[in-house]
Amino acid sequence: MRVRTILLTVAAALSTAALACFAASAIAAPDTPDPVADAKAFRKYFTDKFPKVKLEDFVNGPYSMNEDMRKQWKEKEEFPPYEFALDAGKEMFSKPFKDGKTYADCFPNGGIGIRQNYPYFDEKEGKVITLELAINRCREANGEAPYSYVKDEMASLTAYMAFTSRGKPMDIKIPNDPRALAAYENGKRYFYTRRGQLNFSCASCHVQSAGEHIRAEVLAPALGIMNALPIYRSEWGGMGTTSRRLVSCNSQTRAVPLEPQSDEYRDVEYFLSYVANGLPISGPGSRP
Amino acid sequence: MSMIGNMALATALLVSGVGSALAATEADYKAALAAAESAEKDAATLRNRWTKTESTLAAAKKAAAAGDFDAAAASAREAEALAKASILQATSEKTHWKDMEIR
Amino acid sequence: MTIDRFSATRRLVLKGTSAVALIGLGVDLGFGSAHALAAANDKYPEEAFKLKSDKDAIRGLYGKTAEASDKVKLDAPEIAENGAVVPISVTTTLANVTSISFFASENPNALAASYIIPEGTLPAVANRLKLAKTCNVIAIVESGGKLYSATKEVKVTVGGCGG
Amino acid sequence: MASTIRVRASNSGDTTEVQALIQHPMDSGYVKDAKGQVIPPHFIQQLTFEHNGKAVFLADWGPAVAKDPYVKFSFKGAGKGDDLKISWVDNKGATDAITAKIQ
Repeated sequence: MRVRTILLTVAAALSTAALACFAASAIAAPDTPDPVADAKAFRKYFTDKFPKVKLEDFVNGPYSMNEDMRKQWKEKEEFPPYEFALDAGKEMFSKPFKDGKTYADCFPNGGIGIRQNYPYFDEKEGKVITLELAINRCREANGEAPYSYVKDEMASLTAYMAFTSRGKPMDIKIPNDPRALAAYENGKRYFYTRRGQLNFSCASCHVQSAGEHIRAEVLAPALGIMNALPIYRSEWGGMGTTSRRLVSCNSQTRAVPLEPQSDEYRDVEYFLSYVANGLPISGPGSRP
Repeated sequence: MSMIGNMALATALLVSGVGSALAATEADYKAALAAAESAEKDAATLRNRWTKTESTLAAAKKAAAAGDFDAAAASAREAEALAKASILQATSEKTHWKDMEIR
Repeated sequence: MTIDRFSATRRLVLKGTSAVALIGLGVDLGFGSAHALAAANDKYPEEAFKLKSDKDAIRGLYGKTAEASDKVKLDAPEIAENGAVVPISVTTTLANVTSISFFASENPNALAASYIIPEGTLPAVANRLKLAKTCNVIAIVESGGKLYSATKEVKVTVGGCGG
Repeated sequence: MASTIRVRASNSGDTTEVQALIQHPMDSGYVKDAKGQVIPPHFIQQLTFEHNGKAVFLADWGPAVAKDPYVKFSFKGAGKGDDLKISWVDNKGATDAITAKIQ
């Protein structure tokens, strides 16, 4: 029993000391979130840090940061391995449900060229709705079983829908609704919160160390990081959804992942997409 | 600034490694496991569990099943320390997330 | 049965095909027999693929050794973004080339791929290989019955920051 | 069933550039699945390209060729509208073939 008490007192003493010294230095940040100012500052951080990278190129992640990686990417883009997932997605998209309807009936503009508007804040439900969630809601509304958020079917479908929006600027709206602002802030908090035994936040890698190597991989900048999703990863040998990417990032920092499409994941996608407004959709992307 | 946060966590983990001298009995193991699982439950409510805690808990149960209560109790204690560290991380990050925020 | 072609070209080209669309007829001619009409030694080099080291595999495949030549241009990345898909290609100015092969020194079996270049086919190949770990990638070109090689080290490591 | 072979063959002057992408797992036999079982080797061994009944390119592949394999080469002596027959056979004896038009 003695061990535990020593442990607790030492840890507690250290953290109170730490807290004390922070209190002095923390500037009284304004409490009401200001997404417009955040987005401007977010973009400025990356354009200042990487002046040679063209704004719209940030969406190409590691390939906007490293020439050797970019060359390998360009060679694969000649005839990308995600062709098969794209074709499968297109076929699935037009295959009617048992009740005769198709995805086109669920989505504005028949689901074509609309990926840049996702995720959006649903004022009736008071929650963020991502493209993956909307697809499963459409399936359930038409008597079909929902797809897994981390498996091939969802990846192929979202790949096809992303492909129909390629080049269109990300266009995420935050309606004048305190719950929308709260969701945005919740996403921002998740993005900067350290987690897992490695004690990393998303920002530790994608803001502080963007462009640097972590083993063989080059870390993608956070600006526009959602624009390329879903991604075909050589690591996975297949197309992976946004949910799968977030879950695998969590486990890499040794944090236990949450349920796919949990509020935190939906909100962080909302935050990251909003601050990338104006940057082009480049999904489906291919990555290491 | 984040260095101090890291040190707090590192100490929490280091100290947890110290094993107790006497051979642990099944009762010791059960008590240690209960404490660890309760701490991990708190970490879960903060939605901030660590995979390392989960694997250490599993190792504790595996050792216990094999009858090695010494190792089982030690793993359970380590799991509890890890769970507490993850709780500490979650509570400290409630304010510290702003440290790295781009403004 | 036409296959609706999806041509994903340069990253940000707007929708619509700019590369050459192609209508595959997808006709299967019941192609049963071995490639009777293919070029000379078209038999699958089973043994060579089983040999371990690149030296043995080169000798096993061609029965001779190669000399390095700057006329063999091997293009491979410094650091492979992922060992599972490494774009590697070779071109050469050597004359009457009959075969091109790729070897990876640290793979379980060095011989990765071998190509027969019949008369009238240009001596250049691009492909995507798997590399187990950091290794020497060796391209071999058989020209006029002699073997010429180019070698480049490609660094390969596990991705991610640690699960 | 849609073909596993995607081909782009474009001709300019006397040279035809051919790119092929094939849907195939190319399992090497060195990888384990989630349950720890070794996935048996399953890879394309020979890929043949023929024009007017004559082989213009023949690939002998081992397990070190990447999944959904890709190859690019060029050859002389064909014109726009000619047929290009592509066929592969893997170590399990499975095959697929397609005849494509050179653009």
